[in-house]
Amino acid sequence: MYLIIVFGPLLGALIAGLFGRIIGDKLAQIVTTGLLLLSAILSIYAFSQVAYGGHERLIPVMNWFSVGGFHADWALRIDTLTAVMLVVVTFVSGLVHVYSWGYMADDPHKARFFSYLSFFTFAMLMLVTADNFLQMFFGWEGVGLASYLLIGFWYKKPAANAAAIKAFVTNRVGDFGFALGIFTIFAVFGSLEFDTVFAAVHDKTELVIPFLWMQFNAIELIAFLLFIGAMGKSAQFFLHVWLPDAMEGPTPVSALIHAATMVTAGVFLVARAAPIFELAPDASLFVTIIGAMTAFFAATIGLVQNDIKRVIAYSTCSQLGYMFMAGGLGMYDAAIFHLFTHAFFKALLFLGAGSVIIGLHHEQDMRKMGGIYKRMPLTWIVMIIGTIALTGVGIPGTSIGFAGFFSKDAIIEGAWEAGAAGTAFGYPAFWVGIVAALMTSFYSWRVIFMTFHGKYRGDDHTFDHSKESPRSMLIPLGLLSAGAIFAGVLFVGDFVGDKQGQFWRGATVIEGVQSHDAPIADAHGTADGHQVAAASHDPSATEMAEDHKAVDGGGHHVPLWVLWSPFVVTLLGFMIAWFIYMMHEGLGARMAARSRIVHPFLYNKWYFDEIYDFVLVRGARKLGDLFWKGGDQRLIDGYGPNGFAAASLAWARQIVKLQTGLLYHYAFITLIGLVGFITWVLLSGATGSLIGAGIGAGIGGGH
Amino acid sequence: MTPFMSTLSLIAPEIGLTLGALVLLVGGAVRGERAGNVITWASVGLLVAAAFWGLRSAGTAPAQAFGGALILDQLALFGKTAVLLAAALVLVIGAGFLKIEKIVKYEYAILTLLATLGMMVMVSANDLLTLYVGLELQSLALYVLAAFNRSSLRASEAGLKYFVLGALSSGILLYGISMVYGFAGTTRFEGIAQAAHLDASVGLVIGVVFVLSGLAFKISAVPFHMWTPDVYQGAPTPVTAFFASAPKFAAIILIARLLMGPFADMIGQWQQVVVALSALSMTVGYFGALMQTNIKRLMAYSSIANLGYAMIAVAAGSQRGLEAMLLYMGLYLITTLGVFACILAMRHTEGMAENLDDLSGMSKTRPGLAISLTVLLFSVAGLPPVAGFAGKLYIFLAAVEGGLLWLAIYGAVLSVIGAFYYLRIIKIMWFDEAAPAFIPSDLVLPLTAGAAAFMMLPGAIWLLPALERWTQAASASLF
Amino acid sequence: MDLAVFLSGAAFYVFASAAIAFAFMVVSARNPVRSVLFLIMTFFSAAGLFVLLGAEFLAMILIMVYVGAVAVLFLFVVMMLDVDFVELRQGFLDYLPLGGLLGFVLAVELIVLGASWRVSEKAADLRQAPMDKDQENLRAFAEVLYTDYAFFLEAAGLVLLVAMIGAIVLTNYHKKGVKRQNISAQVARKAEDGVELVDVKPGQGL
Amino acid sequence: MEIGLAHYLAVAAIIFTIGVFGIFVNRKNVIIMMMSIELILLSVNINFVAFSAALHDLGGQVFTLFVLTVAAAEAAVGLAILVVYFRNRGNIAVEDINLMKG
Amino acid sequence: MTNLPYILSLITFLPLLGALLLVLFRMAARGEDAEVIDRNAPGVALFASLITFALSIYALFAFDMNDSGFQFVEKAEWFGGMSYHMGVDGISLSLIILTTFLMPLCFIASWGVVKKRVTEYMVAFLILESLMVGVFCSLDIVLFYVFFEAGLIPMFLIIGVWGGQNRVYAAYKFFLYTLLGSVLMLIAIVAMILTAGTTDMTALLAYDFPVSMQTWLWLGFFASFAVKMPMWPVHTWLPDAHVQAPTAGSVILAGVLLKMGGYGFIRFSLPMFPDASQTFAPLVFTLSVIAIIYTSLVAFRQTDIKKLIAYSSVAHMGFVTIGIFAMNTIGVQGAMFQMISHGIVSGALFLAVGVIYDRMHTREIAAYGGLAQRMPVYATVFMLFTMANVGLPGTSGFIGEFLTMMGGYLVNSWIAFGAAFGVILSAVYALTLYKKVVYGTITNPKLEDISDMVRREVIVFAPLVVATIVLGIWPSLVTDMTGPAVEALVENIASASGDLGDLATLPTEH
Repeated sequence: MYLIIVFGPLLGALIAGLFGRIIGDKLAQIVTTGLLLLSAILSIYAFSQVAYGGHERLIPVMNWFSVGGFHADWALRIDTLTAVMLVVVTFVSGLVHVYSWGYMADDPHKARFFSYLSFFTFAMLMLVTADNFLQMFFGWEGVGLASYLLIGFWYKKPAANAAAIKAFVTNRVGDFGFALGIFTIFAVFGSLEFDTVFAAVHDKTELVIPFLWMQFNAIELIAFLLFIGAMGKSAQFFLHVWLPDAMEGPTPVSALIHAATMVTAGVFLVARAAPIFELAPDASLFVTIIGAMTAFFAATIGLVQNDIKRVIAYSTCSQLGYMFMAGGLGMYDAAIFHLFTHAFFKALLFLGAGSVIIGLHHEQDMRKMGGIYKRMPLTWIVMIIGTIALTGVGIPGTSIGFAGFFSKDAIIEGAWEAGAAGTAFGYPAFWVGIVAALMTSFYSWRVIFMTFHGKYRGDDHTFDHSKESPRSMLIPLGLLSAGAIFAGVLFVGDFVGDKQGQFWRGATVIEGVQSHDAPIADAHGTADGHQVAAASHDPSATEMAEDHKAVDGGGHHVPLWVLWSPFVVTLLGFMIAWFIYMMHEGLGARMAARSRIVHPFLYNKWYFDEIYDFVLVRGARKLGDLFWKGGDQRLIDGYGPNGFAAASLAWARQIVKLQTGLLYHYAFITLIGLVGFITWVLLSGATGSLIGAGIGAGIGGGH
Repeated sequence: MTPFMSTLSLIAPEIGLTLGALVLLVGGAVRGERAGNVITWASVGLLVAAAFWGLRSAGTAPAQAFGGALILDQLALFGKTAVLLAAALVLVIGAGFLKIEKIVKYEYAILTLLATLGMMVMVSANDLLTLYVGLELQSLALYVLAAFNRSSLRASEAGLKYFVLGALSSGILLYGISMVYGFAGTTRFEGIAQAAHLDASVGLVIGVVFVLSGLAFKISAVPFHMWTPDVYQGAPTPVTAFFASAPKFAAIILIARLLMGPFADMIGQWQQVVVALSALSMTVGYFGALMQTNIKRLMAYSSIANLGYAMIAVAAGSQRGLEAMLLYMGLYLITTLGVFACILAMRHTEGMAENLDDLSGMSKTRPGLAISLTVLLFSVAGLPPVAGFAGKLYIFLAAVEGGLLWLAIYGAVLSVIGAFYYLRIIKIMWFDEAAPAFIPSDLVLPLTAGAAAFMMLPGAIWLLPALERWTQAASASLF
Repeated sequence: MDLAVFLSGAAFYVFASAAIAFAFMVVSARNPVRSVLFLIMTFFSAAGLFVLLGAEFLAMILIMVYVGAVAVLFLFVVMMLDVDFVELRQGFLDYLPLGGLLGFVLAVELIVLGASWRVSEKAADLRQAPMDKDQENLRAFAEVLYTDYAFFLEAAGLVLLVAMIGAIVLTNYHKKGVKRQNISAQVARKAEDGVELVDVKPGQGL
Repeated sequence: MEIGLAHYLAVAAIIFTIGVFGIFVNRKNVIIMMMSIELILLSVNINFVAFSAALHDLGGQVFTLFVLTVAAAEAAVGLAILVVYFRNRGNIAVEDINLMKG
Repeated sequence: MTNLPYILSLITFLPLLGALLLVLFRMAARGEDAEVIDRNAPGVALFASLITFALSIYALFAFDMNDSGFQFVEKAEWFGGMSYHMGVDGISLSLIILTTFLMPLCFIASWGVVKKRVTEYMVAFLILESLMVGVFCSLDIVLFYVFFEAGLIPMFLIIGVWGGQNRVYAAYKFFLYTLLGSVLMLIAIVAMILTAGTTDMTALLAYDFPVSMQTWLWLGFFASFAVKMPMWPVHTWLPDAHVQAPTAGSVILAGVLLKMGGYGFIRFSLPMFPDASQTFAPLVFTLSVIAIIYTSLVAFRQTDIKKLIAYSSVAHMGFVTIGIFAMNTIGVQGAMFQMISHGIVSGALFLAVGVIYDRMHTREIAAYGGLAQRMPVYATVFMLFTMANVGLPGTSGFIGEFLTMMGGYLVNSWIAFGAAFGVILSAVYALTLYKKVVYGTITNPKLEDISDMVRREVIVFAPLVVATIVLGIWPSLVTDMTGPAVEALVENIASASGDLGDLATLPTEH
């Protein structure tokens, strides 16, 4: 079953990719979509099996590496964390496949598109099912490739190509850290398997190893390096620059990859490696800070963007910041929960935006939209749902609310609690969360108002022809809306609530719950990969989880104002947006025009692109030119072969000059030689050979 | 057999050659120039016959003739055979040239015979007087041969230069001999060896340096090489081929015999001189060749460099060194003759093609010749898998064993520069657009070149072990 | 001081200084004819030195071969070639200092070297042709030349042969266009060869 | 003062030097170069004879005899070459003999 | 062990035999016949190379994977104490198979494309194949040198005769650069022969050279192998040679000839001079890291497709040297793998360039763009190899890079740190190239009617594609073969040098 889940999409990708032109677009679409939906259904079944039935499994596929002491297998590790991700990935991906039938209806390269989508899904599944860091790295880079291919899907657009490369390269920067992290793990633990490594973490907490010019605590170092990888993939501060540009790709791609799944891989990594992060307080602090900064920073930029997809992209960035904030503070469960809910409503938002874009004939600029809710009411409704879910509307203290309400509030409240418990950066994280929530609310509603309300600002022709999207697009929207509404309320208990002990079963670290020391499979090599007896888990884990349920879940132990503040700022954000974009239509534009510093600063994304372009891109170009023209051509060739050749020729010219053709010169040189030799021999006397120092003498002597 | 007769039998090849030369001389005088061709082929026959007669005594114990004036050991035998065969080959490949240039004269073959005789005396010299007489016999014949094309200004200029500098070098050589005689009391090699062993006086040392300088002229070692490029270029091409092959071989054997025989105990004194000669030769030879456009002149520099290489082995002063030198020179002889066969085959209707540019695109117009020349040039450059590499390897082995590591490295680095100009010829033949084709040449020329090339490449599998056995035996005669 | 010693000493200095002086004149004379004459004088002086050393035979040979043959040959060629007497050209002086220095160094080294000579005890045994004090020089030569040195004599003969061939082949020109008498051809000539009967057809000519 | 071997050797050395000197400072014509060579050979002969006398060994004198013989032959060949050159060129000025160089 | 005697000699000399036949036929032919021979020469060459490949596969099956020693040994005395001594272990066998695998592809790729002096072209390649295989088979150090050096000659002619505009300069540079390195190695070989008194490599491997001497010998060998690899800063011959060489020449140059340097390090420098290798390892690491970063940046700025790939080759070879001198199993195995993988991938990339060069006759990046529209199959293939070049997991390129960096990391984290920059930069230049050539819109009107890959080209690429992916997910195919030999090698070094320094603190064996 798991093999079908994982390799079904690969099969689809191969069929569509290799034979797409033979079997035709239609069939390629059917095959890929069908296989993916199958995979999604199986995933949901698997989820129920694993998360509620305790059927964790380890399925070896084949040996990958076996070099010296270094082993890595292709294997599928199925635990709750994986199962959650399986559902998210296959569900969203399946819906995106369906959605794409409509969205990509006019595209001439449909087979290729579906092939890429399926391939992406496969890579993502490999990532989440990995049982070792290396396989994870495979999936990690595989999704990077898929992202590259899909961003650059419309290869004729220079911007798309540039964005694709930017995405890939920025990810590579993250992978740089990830790879170094893997090396360090291997150097420290001698293995890359999760079980082996996590089991040994406790023994290595004191280990100090050299890295570059310094000595580091091994665990801290590993956590830090892994997180760099996560930063790249999840577009965190400094490495976020690729994500907004990635919106050059088709919108379904944005929904699938750049909102729901791939970008969350970093969060998944942190949750997966929780046993390591647990024991690395400094690295965790770093995670928290970066997460908080991203949450804030991306939100500020989101406030002023005009491209509908970019706003959502920055929103994604910001939400990922939340997740890392949670991870850094040790709330891996909350992070994954937010990941889970976020997947639904963010995919919904993107697909909704895609619907708008298609409806308006590929118009993405919100300044040229407005008042189209009449034309596309269904889209309008799902966007509203998505927005509400994103902003986390719900009634504090009750179990009534949209998906985002549960997960985001869990993080914000958790941050407060962490602060209260003395965790470093707990309180600041809380405040950042609150501010970001305010901004989230503002920009989310801004999108709704600018797009669907007010006067239409584009050309009339487009407006007249705009219409509701086809059914293939609306069905996925509907399903996602359901997810956005109910995902929170249904699963809050399992993820962060009182049932979380049985739910996670040690798949990630839960505050105070110690169950990660039990390996998922005792004997790693067992080929059939029997399910692991639940008995292998520490029975006390569940009990302890019971004790702590209140800490994470319901939020009963925090002051009331903390409980209510997210709700308040969300409302505030809505009101401001209403004020600016509904009551005083055009005010926003006027404010933007008047602002000299703040708006350009934000609009230009804090000038990150410009700085990077100046420092890195141009720097690389300059350096490349310097090395090439200055280093290779002038220095190495100039003084090396060419210089040697020139010197030889000059020298040869001198020597040939001696050959004047004149007899008396010849005789003169002969005489010089003769006198020279005699004088030399007389002066050196009988001292013997002057030449012959060096090892030659030793060699000669040996015989 | 009386003792005198047995002595004579030892030098039977020489005697045969002398008598043959005299008979042919008389025949030529009677028949005039019409006899030129016949006499050439008769001389070839004589030379080959002498070589094979000599070969019969391969493996025999060394013997001395004329009270020790001559020594007949394996080294001498090796030298004689090589010199005789080289001379014969030179006559064969040169015949066509002389005919076309209209300088067919029976004296040419006879002078070649007598020069070869001189070289045979040189390689078996066991007395400084033998050395001198043999050397002069050879030199005088070569002076004449250089100027043989007497209607050519270049040839006579070459002869004049060769003569003046050659005479100067014999003067230096003689001065050295007189010193050695004065300080050792004898000119016989055994006696000198004894004297050098007992009492290596400074007079002997200077004597050796003088003698070495005089002989260095013959192998065109720098700084006594100045005649070489001009004479190679000016002399008729077959004569140049002769200069480049047999005399070099005889002279370097003579040097080796002298230095490793009577003066073996004075290696500390002469080694530095030989090292200097070698290093200078390689420098001038390899760099000088870079600027050449005339292929004969280029071969002159190439031979300077090659002899410089051979001198590395001499400088080692060991049996391995001698063996390496002999192997190297043996291979050098074959390649050089092959290359000159190619050069002789390069002819346009208006005359010899001596410029490198004339070779352009030869791989298209004359593929067989081009392949042969390519193989031969790679051999001279000492590149594997061509046999020339074995020579280089042996030289390095001898040098490193003899403690001459830096000289070996120097030689190795310079050989890269050397490779450049051999490559330049190859480039012209293979990469450039085709120039007008040469007129068809004597069949014997491409055949010779092809045979030489064959011996260098696939034939090396058999040639090298055979040559090694022979050089091993030859080198054993001095140690 | 013994008179004989004094006389031989004096004679040495006379001949030696003469030889050196004439030798110098050979290379420095402007007129090649004069050079040849100075060369002859140098040989004469050297012959005197030979006599002083007891090599009377060689002294005679030197005069006969060199003065009688070689020098005359030179003279002949000088006259025959009838070359212009070229003045010393510029550039001569450029080389003089360095050349002079080298020459000086060479001479000094050789003289010092000569002074270092001593009769080695061991050398006595190595001599190939020890001289009998009482024997005449000429007789002594005669005794060894055709016995011990027979091989060299033959070889020297070949050297002379080569020289002869060389000189002839290089300088003996058969001028084209000059008619030579061919006796055998003349004798072998028959009447039939001299007359050819041609049947001339009318109107065609030959 | 006794006249010893060293004196003769000194004379020979000086004549040798003059001979060598004569070759490379001479630019008038080739004949003088050839004469210089004769001087060199003469100096060698003086050496041989002097050593011969000092060693009481006839070997040196015999050597001298052969040197004389060969020198004569050499002179003949040399002059023949010179004549050939003169016929081709019309003069024997040393500075003009540089058709080939480089 | 094997039923077929003299298998190595057969593999080595079979191509030579083919070459000989071609030469003889060609020289005997006149006029019409010559054309016939020219037409059929590629077929003959392909046939010969295919048989050779089949033989090498046969050898692979007959090969005992668990034996770390030399197998299929042949020995015959020659002269001067040298012998014709052949034998392979896993390290050499893998490279032999790489060689014989690439060769038929080269012939197919050249079929009909090379129009000038076809027979000579095929002959040159066949001779080259013999020599390359010989290098990997030789167990006599002189024999090795003969093969090693002789390879220069056919390559010189290939570049010079069939090369591009500036071929003469490139050919000279290639030849003389490498020759200079090699002659220094020759001197070192000579010193070794004299010291150990044998030319037999098995005996030399067992011989303990004095430490002081090792230094010099190591440097001598380094001079040759570093140029051959090529390592920074003696790499500048490579871009020129690659750019000017004909397509198949570039393939062989990148695919096999560069590997001789790495092979030399593994076969000679490491086991014969372990102490010196330890001493100089930091130097090698430094040069390698510089090479990776430096040449990647230079590659980024190239305007010529082949030059870009050539520079990327230099960078990738930097990983190989890192792996080798890490001197642990992971590193050396990684280096071996990287060599094999790079042979396939860079060979494929050069073939890919050849495909468009044959159509457009320019290698300027600027002349292309938008190929994806006209050549979808080509775009796919090129993408795959670009990704393999970038080192994407799942392709063979990843395995080598990862293992070598891991090996380097275990020695010193700086190495992996520096090398990892190369991983980033490789993405930059490779994707930029891909973007400029394949993506975008067609701007050059000549590209409008460019055709996609024809069947012949598909046949060329298919095995390469399969090899790249299969090795990426199943690297054991190679690592099992090289494993025993590498393990033995690493153990020997460890025991020879006694102390592994930093390595001791880190677990390398689990």
